[in-house]
Amino acid sequence: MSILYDEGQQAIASESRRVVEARSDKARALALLETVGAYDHAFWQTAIEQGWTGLAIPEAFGGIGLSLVELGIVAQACGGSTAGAPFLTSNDGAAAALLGSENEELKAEWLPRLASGEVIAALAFGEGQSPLPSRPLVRFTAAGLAGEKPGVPAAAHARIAVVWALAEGEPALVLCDLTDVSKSVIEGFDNSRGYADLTFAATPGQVIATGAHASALARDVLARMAVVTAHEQVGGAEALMTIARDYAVTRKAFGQQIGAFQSVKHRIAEMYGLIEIARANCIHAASREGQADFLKAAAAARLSATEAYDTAARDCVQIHGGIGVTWETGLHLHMRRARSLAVEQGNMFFWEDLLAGQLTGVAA
Amino acid sequence: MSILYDEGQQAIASESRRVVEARSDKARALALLETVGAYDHAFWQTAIEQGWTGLAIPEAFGGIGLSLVELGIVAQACGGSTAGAPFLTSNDGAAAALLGSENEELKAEWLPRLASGEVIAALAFGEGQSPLPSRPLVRFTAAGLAGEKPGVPAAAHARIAVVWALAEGEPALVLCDLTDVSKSVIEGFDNSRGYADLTFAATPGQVIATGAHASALARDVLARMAVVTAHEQVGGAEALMTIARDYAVTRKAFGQQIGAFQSVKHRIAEMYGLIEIARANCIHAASREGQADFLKAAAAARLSATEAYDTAARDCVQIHGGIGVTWETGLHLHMRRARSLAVEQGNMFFWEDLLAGQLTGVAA
Amino acid sequence: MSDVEDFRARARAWLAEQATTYGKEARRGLSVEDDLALGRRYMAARHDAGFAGINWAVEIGGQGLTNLHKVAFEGEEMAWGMPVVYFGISLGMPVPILIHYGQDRDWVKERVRKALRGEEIWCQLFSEPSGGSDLAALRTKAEQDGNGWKLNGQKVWTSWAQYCDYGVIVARNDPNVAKHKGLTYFWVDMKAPGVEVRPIKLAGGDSHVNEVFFDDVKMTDEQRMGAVGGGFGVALHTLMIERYIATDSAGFGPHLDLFIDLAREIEVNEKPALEDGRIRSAIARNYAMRSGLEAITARAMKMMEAGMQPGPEGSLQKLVAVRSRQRLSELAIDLQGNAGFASDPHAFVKESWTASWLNAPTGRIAGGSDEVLLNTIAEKILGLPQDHRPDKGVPFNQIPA
Amino acid sequence: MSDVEDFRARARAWLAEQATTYGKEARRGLSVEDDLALGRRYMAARHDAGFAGINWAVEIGGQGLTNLHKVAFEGEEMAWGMPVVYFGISLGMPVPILIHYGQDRDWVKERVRKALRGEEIWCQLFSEPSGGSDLAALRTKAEQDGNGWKLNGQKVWTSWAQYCDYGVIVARNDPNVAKHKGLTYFWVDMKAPGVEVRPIKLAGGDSHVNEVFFDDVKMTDEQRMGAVGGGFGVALHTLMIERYIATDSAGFGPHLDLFIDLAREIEVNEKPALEDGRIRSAIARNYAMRSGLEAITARAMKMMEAGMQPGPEGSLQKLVAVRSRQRLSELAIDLQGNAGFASDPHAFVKESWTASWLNAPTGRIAGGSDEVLLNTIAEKILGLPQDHRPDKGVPFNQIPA
Repeated sequence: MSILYDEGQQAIASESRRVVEARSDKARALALLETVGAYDHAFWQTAIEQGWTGLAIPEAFGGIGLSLVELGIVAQACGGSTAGAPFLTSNDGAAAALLGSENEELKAEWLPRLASGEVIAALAFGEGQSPLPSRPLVRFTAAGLAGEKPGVPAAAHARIAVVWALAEGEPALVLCDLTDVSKSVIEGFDNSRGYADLTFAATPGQVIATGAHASALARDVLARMAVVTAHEQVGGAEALMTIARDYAVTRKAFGQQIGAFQSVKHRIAEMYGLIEIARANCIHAASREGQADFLKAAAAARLSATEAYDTAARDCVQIHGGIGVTWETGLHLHMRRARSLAVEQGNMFFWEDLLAGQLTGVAA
Repeated sequence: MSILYDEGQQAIASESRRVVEARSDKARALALLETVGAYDHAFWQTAIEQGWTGLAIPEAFGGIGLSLVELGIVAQACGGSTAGAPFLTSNDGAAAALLGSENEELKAEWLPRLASGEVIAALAFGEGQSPLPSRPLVRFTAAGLAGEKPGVPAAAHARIAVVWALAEGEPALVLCDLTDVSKSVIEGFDNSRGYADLTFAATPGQVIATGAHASALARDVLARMAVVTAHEQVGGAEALMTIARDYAVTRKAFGQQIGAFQSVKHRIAEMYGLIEIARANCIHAASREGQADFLKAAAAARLSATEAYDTAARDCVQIHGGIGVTWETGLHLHMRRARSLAVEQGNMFFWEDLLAGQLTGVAA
Repeated sequence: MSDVEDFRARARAWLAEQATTYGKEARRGLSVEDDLALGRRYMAARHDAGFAGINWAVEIGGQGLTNLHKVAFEGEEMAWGMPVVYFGISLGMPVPILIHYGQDRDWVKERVRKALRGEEIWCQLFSEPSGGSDLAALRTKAEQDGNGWKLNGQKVWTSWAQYCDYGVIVARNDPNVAKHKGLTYFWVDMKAPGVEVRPIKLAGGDSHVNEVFFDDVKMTDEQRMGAVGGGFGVALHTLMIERYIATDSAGFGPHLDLFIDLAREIEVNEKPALEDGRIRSAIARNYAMRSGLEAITARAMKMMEAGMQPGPEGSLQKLVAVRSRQRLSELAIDLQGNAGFASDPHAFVKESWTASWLNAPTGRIAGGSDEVLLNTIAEKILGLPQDHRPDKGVPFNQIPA
Repeated sequence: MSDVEDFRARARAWLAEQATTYGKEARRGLSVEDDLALGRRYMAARHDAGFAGINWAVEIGGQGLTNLHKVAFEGEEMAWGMPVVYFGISLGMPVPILIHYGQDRDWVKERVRKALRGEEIWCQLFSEPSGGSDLAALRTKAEQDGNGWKLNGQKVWTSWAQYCDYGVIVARNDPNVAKHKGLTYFWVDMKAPGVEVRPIKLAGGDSHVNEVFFDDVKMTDEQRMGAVGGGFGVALHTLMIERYIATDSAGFGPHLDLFIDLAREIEVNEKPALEDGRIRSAIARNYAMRSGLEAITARAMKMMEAGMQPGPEGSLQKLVAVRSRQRLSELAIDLQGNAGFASDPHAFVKESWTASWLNAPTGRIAGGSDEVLLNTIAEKILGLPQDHRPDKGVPFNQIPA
């Protein structure tokens, strides 16, 4: 996969950006911040119409059969408008998990419904502070799944979940229907992400993979979602840089454009640097899907994209002064999203350690 | 001990600064960088004449009987001119170790000679990367000291050393004469610091303290030296800030003083912030000598002073542009000294962990 | 024990008695209106107890004590989480300026008493939409109108204006002179006809600042404070008047101990967070920064005690502490992993890392942005040159918008 | 395998053969003079092997290949530590400009051949003591003198001038016009009477830059390159001409692998450094930065391969990499504790953390300081306004010094 976008990919980039910008609505997004348990249905409808839900799912299963590169391009457009719900990432993650399974029946049952966006999936991997605990406390036995997964993105709205569990002492990826699972929806600072605590009790499930296969697959799926998220972060950071730049050439203070002050000017130039490094890492990572160095590339993308989005959020607000901290201006939509995306798919400590482990061979 | 300098202390500050500035010589300092195994004799003579060598040693032992506060003030003046050799710190450290001993004979023998500056002392605590290993490899037995202490500051010129060793499984502080000890003088980036590897082999020594007493004393002495060093770092940082400021109001580019560019202006203002925080921490730490919170205060002073000096060195050079990196301009004297002082008395990792341990009760 | 320490001990004892009625736990879950009502009762009690107007002259209704006594009381009070936030600006700037410049002294005395008791609240109307950090760029007009004045224009970022009885305001009386020369300072009745207050919701979800519109609001010439055209000087006086305020090395966010408590419960990659070098570094560095700021404050107190002027390094407090609070709050959220998503939007900023993080950007902008503070340090303390100022000396109505 | 990859493979094979004669190990411990002599022999060998002037036209003595071939060769060559540092500027800027503007074409061809073979070296005489980042502020005078010119003034920071045969220079021919308008570009014979070169010792102890003094140095009008008064444009052309150079995500300091190797041997508070969160973070962050820069370069190569113009993000390389190298080098020294005091003042910058650290500040200043690069990114890429420029449009001799 080339790191140079071809014409088709460039078309996806401009089209997805156009669609997301046209259908995003700041007032709707602001309202969602104060509504627990809701998400942007209009966005999800758009994603379905545009075929984004099945973008990276093979045509045989009703998808479009493109790659992580194209999914990343769409995620970047979504990130630019703090659009959407986490489902684009989690549905693709669930599909990737299923595609890694040897259970053809399971694939046939769920992949087409994920591709069509008819079903929303959550990935319930993390426990405590770990996004992928080496020995999960959630158990899978003949009696079903038992235990708790806290703060699962998308879970509030998901029909199914892919659960990281321990089955007879071995790790396992288990697919389950959430219809009868107890969900405690979380009130937080970015409510449209659909975070919920899931409590399993004799919840029926079907095995996607077990043992070493499950471990490798879970890590790959997590890395894949991290790459999608990193694209979303780059999109957000880039939008903030553009907003900051436009404000800096418009707003005047002390008789001149504030962009002429080096504290503003250099800060935006530094943002540009962080964004371009993150963007390059993202494209590189997406192009390494399935290769031996995919984890390293994903971690590099994740680390640099988080730094870029966090810095852009802090600095773009600061450059705006008072107007930057009002509810209506809405820069806090990005600030909040920067934080939620920094934590979803594992915080920086996790990715630093994973990458350092890959580079040094020494575990944390 | 008050954190507000009284009149006497203010007089020491202005007088020590005046003397150090008058007797410092940049050409001499630059020449010392390229001479292995030499130090600034003129400075040491000044320190003796001014009574700085016995500043914090009790009058009963031939000193002046002042405190760590006054010693810190003099160290700050020395730091401002990258003056001197490490002996001011190490001689006081050796005296502090001896004062903590119950061996009155040892005190009577060495303290007056340290106070007069007649004898130069080194403190050989560190091994490997640890400035104070929990179980040192250097042994002290009936046959004397055996083993190696690498990169000991002042050791190239020292007559005696206070050695952190293991004696019959217990930690011990041992004083030894270096006359017959094998010294390997180190060539490095700041040669006037007198770094040498010491190799002990059946070296006779006298016990200063053993067991828990030795452990507590060694840690206190190290913290004390860290506070003296922190003052020296603040003096260096402050000198760099003044140099940067003076350059920024003199030098013009694009038709204006470069200090009018916010990249320069804000950078110097940030230096000021780091320096004032470090200075306040230093004075506070010096005033807490002998108190329960001395270690915490020393660590805070050490961390903030290192950050201030390092930042000032980087940024002062950068503000100067090309002229800042020439040998003759000599800003690299501060840059090198910032690095040597950052490592002497233990690197940042050591002090971060020590402070975190004090604050949380959890060891690293 | 010094007089100040004695006073501090009395203050602490009194505060401890009041805590159950007015303190943090009593306030938890109250609406802003109920909290304000509680605050007014607390202010009355504080006045009755002799802890109001501590460093103000006895003649005007103060206690006639020193700045040091005031700072000591505020330092103690801060620990209890009393509902004083509504009165901070009122007593901090407008009322002291009124004391200094107010023309009708009896009227002034009455206002002071009511302000100290929390019965009346004053706001400060300086910022304008087009102004930003540039105070002298304001456009609100005060025109001569018979013997008095007529006020038209818009102010913004006015804290607590929706609850205020009076305000102090700077307005432009002459657009034909250089921008900082054509300004005049007044007090204004916030209930007068033509005054309209519209709350602004901030990023954290609260609305304690406002837009204030003035539409032909009448003022008598008695409402003028200082000379016609002397408003910029009075405004600078306002900004200088309360240099001796209690500082907070936590940047008005949670104490470092709360971070340590949090980290104690958390794992980083399946090991205790407190054993991780990154967390240890964050704790140690944060402590070093805070202890430095606290030592600066302690030294300033000693200097005041000795009758000396504290050094300019006090101006670092907000700049350093709030910026650092923003990073530490982010870190605290991140550390928690998925458990950090949950947050109560109405939590106290000093207790909740999420509330602290959401409001930190406001802290970095309000009351002097980071950049303005850096410029001030650079110019006023270090003598570095002013930024390029193309507006300097140009008549206000000839500066391109 | 593409044409470029084929070329790269041939280059690698050739370089491997030369390594024992010219590479890092062969150079260890050589004096600068001996190393330069070795470098001249290497350049001759490189020319003979057909790897010189790779992207230059065949007519002028080049290989007629693409920028991509050139960057591929340089990327391969960098790994071997060949003694090419003396010729980098010579072939990078002055000689290409000579090719473009030189009047006597036969003479130019001879110079090109000798420069490619390392027989002659060219320097670039731009900076002046009073100039700093401000190229157009230069004061060196070129006065009409009969049919030719007379040069007086001083240049500084001229790399390798002490070994140079020729230089290109910008001088002021007219002080009565705006400062960037009165400049003219020449080549100058560095051995001519009146030229004096004085090496400047730098902070790291080396002296590869110089002051160069011109005292009534005669030049013919044939030495002029470009129009009279057109020197600023030619100078900008010089700075643009070699956009396609091999980059180094290590900032011309040691590779990250060397840091990992070092950390593997080290303890932090008596535990393996590689298990410490702070070290892991430093490694991971550094890798992420480097891999990003490398991906930017790889994409630029692909774009060149596709006949497209690479994006402006290539301008980040030096800014980001050198700044980061400075911090990592400090960290590597600190990590070693007392063992880090020892260092060889003549060690290779790409091998020694101390040498890397001592020379990093030069890297952050030479060839565009961090601040100039940030301004360029802000203005040229992002369209942000230029800084205030009081000198703009003012005749040079009326700008206050």
